[in-house]
Amino acid sequence: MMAQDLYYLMLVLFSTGVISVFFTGNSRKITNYFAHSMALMGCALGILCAIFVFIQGKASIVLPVVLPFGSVTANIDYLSAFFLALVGMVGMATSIYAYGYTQEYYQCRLPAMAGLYNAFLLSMVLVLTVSHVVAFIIAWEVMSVVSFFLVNHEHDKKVNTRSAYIYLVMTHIGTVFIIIAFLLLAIGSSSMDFSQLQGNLVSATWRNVIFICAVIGFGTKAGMVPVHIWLPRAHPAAPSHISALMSAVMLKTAIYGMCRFFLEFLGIGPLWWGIVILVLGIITAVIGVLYAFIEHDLKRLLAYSSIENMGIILLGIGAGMVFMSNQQLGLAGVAFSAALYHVFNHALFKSLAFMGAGAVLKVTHTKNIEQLGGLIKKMPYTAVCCLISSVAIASLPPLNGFISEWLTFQSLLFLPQALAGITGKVFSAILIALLGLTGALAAACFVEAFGITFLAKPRSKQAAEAVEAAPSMLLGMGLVAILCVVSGVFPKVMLTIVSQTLMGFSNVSVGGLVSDDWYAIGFTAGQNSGDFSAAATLLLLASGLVLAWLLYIAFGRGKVAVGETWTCGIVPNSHMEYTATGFSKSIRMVFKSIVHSHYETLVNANDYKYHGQKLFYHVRIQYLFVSRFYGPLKNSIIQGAGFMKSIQTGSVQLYVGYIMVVTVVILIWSIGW
Amino acid sequence: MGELLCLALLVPILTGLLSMFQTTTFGMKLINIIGSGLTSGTLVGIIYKIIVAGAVQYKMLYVDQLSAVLLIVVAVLTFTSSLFSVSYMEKELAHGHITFKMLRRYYGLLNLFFFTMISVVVVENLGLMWVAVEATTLASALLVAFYFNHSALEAAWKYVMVCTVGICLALLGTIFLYYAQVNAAGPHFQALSWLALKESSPRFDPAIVKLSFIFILIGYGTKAGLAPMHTWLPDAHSQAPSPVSGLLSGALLSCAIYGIVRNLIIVQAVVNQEFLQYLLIGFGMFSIVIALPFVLVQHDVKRLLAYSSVEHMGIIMLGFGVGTSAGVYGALLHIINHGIAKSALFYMAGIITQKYQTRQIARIRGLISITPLLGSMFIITILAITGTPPFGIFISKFMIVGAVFASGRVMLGACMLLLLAGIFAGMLYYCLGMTFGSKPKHPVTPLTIGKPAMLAMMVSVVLIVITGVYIPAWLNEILYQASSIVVGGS
Amino acid sequence: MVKGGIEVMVSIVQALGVAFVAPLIAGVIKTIKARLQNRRGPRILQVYFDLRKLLTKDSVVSPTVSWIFNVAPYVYFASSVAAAGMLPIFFFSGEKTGDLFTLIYVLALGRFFLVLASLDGGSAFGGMGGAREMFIAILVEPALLLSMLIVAFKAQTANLGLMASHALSSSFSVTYIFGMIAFFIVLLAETGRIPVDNPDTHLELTMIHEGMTLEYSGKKLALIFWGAAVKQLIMMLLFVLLFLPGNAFGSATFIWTIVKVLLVAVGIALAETSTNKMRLFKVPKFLAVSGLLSLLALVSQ
Amino acid sequence: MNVVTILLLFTALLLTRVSGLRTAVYIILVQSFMTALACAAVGIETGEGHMYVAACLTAIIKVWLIPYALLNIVDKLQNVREDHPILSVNYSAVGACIAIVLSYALIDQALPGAGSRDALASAITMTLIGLLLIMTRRQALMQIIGLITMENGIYLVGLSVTKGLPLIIELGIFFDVLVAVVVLVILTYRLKLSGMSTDTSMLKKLKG
Repeated sequence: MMAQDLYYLMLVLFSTGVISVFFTGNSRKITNYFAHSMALMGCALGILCAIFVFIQGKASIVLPVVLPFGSVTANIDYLSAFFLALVGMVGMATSIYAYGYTQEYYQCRLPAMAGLYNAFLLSMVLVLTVSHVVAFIIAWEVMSVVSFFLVNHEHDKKVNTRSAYIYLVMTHIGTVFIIIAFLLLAIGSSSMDFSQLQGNLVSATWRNVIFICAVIGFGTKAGMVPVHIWLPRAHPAAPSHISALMSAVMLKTAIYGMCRFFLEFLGIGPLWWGIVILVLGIITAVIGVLYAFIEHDLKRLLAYSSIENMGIILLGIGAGMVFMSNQQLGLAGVAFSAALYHVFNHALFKSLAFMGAGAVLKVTHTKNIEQLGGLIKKMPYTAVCCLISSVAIASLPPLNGFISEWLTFQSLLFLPQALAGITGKVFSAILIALLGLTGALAAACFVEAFGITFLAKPRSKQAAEAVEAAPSMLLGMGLVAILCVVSGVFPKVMLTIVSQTLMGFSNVSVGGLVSDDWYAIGFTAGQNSGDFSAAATLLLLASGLVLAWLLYIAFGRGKVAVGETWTCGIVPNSHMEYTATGFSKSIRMVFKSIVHSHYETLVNANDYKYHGQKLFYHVRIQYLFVSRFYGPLKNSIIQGAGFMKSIQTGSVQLYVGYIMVVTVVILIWSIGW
Repeated sequence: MGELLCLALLVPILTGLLSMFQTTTFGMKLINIIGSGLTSGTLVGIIYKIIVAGAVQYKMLYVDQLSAVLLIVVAVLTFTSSLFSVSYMEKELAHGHITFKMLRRYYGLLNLFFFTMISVVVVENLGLMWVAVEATTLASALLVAFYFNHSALEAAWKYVMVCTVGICLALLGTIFLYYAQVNAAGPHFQALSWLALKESSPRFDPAIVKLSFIFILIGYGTKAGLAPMHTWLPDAHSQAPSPVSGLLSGALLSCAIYGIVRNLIIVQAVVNQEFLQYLLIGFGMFSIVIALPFVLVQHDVKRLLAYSSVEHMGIIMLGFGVGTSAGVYGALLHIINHGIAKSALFYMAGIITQKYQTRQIARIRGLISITPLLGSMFIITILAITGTPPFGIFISKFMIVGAVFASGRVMLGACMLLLLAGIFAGMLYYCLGMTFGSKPKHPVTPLTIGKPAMLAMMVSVVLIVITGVYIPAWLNEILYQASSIVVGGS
Repeated sequence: MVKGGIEVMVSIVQALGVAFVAPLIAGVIKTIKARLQNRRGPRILQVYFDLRKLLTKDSVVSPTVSWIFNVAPYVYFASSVAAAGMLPIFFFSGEKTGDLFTLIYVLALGRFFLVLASLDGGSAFGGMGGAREMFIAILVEPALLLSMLIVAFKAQTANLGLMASHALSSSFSVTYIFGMIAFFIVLLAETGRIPVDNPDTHLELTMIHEGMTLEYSGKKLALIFWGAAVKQLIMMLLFVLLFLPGNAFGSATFIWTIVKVLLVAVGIALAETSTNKMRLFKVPKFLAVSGLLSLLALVSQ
Repeated sequence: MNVVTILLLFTALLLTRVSGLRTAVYIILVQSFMTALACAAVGIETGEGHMYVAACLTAIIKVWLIPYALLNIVDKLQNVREDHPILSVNYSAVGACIAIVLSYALIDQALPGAGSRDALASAITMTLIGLLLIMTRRQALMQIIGLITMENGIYLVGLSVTKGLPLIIELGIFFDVLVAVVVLVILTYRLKLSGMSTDTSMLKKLKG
């Protein structure tokens, strides 16, 4: 079969990429181009492999690993192939982008970065394909560790190391729960091969335990609130193409895991599973986007927006599970395809956004949007890419973000059929309303991000001296941008792939997902149906534009004079521009309880009172979960440890006493046996 | 075969004696590298013999697959530690921390230490095993006290006192076992011969055997650093010269565990299985629990590693305590992995302390920017020791956890995993602090890492990485056989 | 000719129709309002003349702005017109295109660009207006969805056509009262009317929509005004079609629709004259009322 | 036999009361001598040759070599006494009595009918008293003495339950005991040399 060979070749290429850096160390240029070309080709092969799988059906490969757990196979079914293709797509873009971007790092441990980059891709590919518990966990942890090193790459700054540390510890704890879930399954079905794992063999209570462990474990990786705190720290710390990869693909491996568990291993569960996921999802979405909105660090903002999008994906999954447990397989299909479609979309536009942010960062060396501005004139192509990503993230038609948002809305709309009664109706109504709120907030957030970063006058010297990004970077971004537009305008294609991905699972039916005409998507599940014609919407928009244009020319083309912006007669300068802080102020005030600002102060930087004032406005947000939960937890643990340490007093007499005591205790205890 | 065994015992003694009479550092180095090479070579030969021919008895000596597992550890560590000692001690000499006379003493004692450890593994008689274990204490005591400064003496004193008390209890236990044997067997029997005990064990009086095992467990457990008898361990490990710390942690603790296991095999024939499992699991779990706070709040890098040893001994005990073949397999594999990884870590810690002239974690900064190779090896090994894939320790840890789950003790397994995660957090926190961050303010002694030392560490790291993805068939065979010896019946 | 092409054609025609009627309705509201304030007020067709005047005028553009500034008005206008095409005024239209969520997000597209343009000018007023516009939009979105869900849940579809027909077939109930009030509040907020925003003011501190368009002049300004008018009519039509449906209130003939629209215009005028503009941070509470009412309506179904 | 064991018990009890190091060493000497006698007695009982060897070994190592080493160190550290033990002499005497009770309880509970009851009991008591000394005495030397007492006790347990271990093991044990004491003596001597007191309760630098 073709797929196997491609798969092997891909692994080999990535490995060569890893090893190559040890030999091309002396010339940074060669290292850069060779390693990233390896990654590029590997990703291309990944896509090919996925395509072959979609054409020829699932492929299975035995991996050359000798461990006392039986043979380790890699089973590429449709689900794996879908995510594999995702890695391929984003990976290709970032690899091309890396050619230009990593020139920043010629003096800063480039070989390590390039090697780890390949290792990262390799581990992700393995996570998505291996079908053996131990192999999965190994790949999973390797992925975490490698990404940890990448996050920590610029360890000259202390904060990066700290972020990396928090990231690794959080994900490690998450892995503990994943291990528990897997082991419980494995014991229940007395096998460690994915094909044998079946939740039905486990008692109901244990199934619930497995479910909870899986949610916590994968949720940690997915940046689900309240175990999300690592994400906004780790993503900004990493180099931008890595951040793109992490945010676009690595988070999705968690979704992959959830799909495996909820669709395949655990089987159909009780209703409350789905509801739990729904609640977590909506909380994640709202909190994420709120924090994103009030953030000034461009990459942190994107990271928080990733949290929001994971929330939306979770909504899809949760709705699907509710429908599943209610035996409405058609609607479950719709919901899950909404989730998967959003996985795809988020991978595209978030990687695009991070690459754009990276381009900005590279030329201006600042991530603080308050110091940017006016970049649209300096770097027009980057601006276009970022605009596309912003519109897509704000899930506005006609770009791809809207399609999955629409599907999610649809699946939530039919939720009352599964959740009977007033409560169900109100619950789903609130879910939809909050999802709407999320959408609006996302729009506002990215208006702010794009507007402050790219529009108006430059707010700082480095922003004024910015230049367009390197061509390879533009190419990388451009590819993704085009994909964004295409998958928004022809949603049918992607939806077909998604539905085929879900075809493998017996608990969902995607029969109703196919719409007969090429320009529209739609679904029918039972008597429910919904459809959206991208072409028609486009036509309407186009007609509107035409009308506008006609009006414009109808009355003769008037002269266009140039006049300064109206600022009440003063010569405008960048200090008069509206800031991101100001833009989000009103929201900060309305959602005080969540985004409670630690302090807002007006500092006069001018020492001499009478020499006029030089005012600076500081805001610091108090992060709810950190200040209320994680901080106290940490302190109490440290205190407890300090207390426990008092047993090691250093007195030898006491030590001998311990032995005495333990002997006596055990002797007494042993009498009973 | 018998010759090989004798040779293995003889070579270290000779090396020791020879190095006592050396007059040049070079000769000293040469003698020891050759000697340790020979020793390891012989041990490897023995292991090979065991693989092909199975268990062998020769007069008072007896080796089977179970001993082979320990022999692997001892072989590797003998070699690496004396390789490392060569350059480490050279540096100490250069720094003027020690005199040439002390160097002689060091190598003499080191080889004696090798000898005692090997003899623990190869003797057939449980009484002699006790003697050997006690001998390891005495041989290593003077190594712990090597520098004869205040804290070294203190550590040594506690080490000897606590361990000897423990070992006395083990003797008591052994005597009770002998008593059981006397009662059970007729007039003619080999006293305390392990094989004899094994075949006649079903006829023993359970009450006495139980009593004896309690004492033996506590006694050897003291030596193995099981909480709460672990109190000597951090002091000794932190004060001994780094190669010795590596040996203590990697090999000596394992030897003590081996002593427990040998007795366990006898005991479990008559004593209530559940009782034994509770006992072992209890000690194991308690060790992990006790280790956690000391790892979370720690200021001394070598103490940090020492407490991690306590934790790992706990894991190993859990593996044996579960009692299933998978668990024992995992535990034995863990002995090997831990031995190699932890010794490597102690070597690195040794170099770090030489570089920074301090063991205070807070004063060690930016290792990776000073020596990138060492720094990366350090962080990799730390990741390995905390049970992160794709390193060997993860495999054995996972097997043990899996066995715990499989034996139906789900809560126990979950708690264990969480505790290990906590220890991971602690270790990594300090590791990152040392490895990364800005260069230290106070000057760092410019010293190059000696080639032998580098070789020693490299070998260990490579081994760790390999065992993570590839367990050779012969090793698998040995472990499988050994576990079936422990579990009983094959 | 693709399948479903007819509907698309019809909805385009309808969109253009609505677009051309919209200024008239705006004029009507102005007049009624003037009458209520005992003024004669401008002619009903005045809005058309204003637009014509603006379209013929030259425009002044700040050197600060980028192409976003120039594109925004077109997108805004186009999005409003496109949204107009999705309304189920004639029941066979809107089958393929009309979708609750699509409608809302298409309108959001226009807003997105307009706010960007407002930031593009680089003046504080623009930013302020944009920020406030977004602020209100954020609050309106859930309220709007909730109020529309009243019908959507009953009809178990998001398709406006089906929703409208379902509403038509269903008889009058208390749900409608709640729904009507809820949606009316949203309507006022969404179309930038008193008490949320004052379309006539140009006082920097109070203006929202006007603040965004401060930099605009000439043809572009005309497009924006027109787009706003279309959007307003869309909201009114939605109100009519979903909350004043046929057999509950009169019949569903085209005439009736127009009559109802005029009624809504009167309602708006009344609301504007009877209340005064509230502080910005009162708006959330105002909209919360709408949300609560919608939930009540859901419960009372 | 019983007389010997009672005497041994007496020496052990005496040890809890002494505060002079030299006296303690002499008591240990006597105690070891008694042990040797007991060993010989067992030899006479069973008529096993190697018991005599064991007895001689005990005599040589425990009665001659070890006390010799101890007395050396005692000379080295002038006028050091165990004046303020952690547990005062009276309390430790009480402790010793409790130890006796405990040991009887233990043998009745765990090893009924193993050897002669009193002998075994006194042996275990000696072990416990040895532990007690280690736990409650500050002076390094006193701890060593406690250790030896414990050693003797265990050896007596061996004697009384199994009539002695096989010779080779005995040899090993003796050797170990000797070396252990020597090592400890060296350490004590070094402590003295490096200008620190031999008060082990001062050794608290390493903690945490």
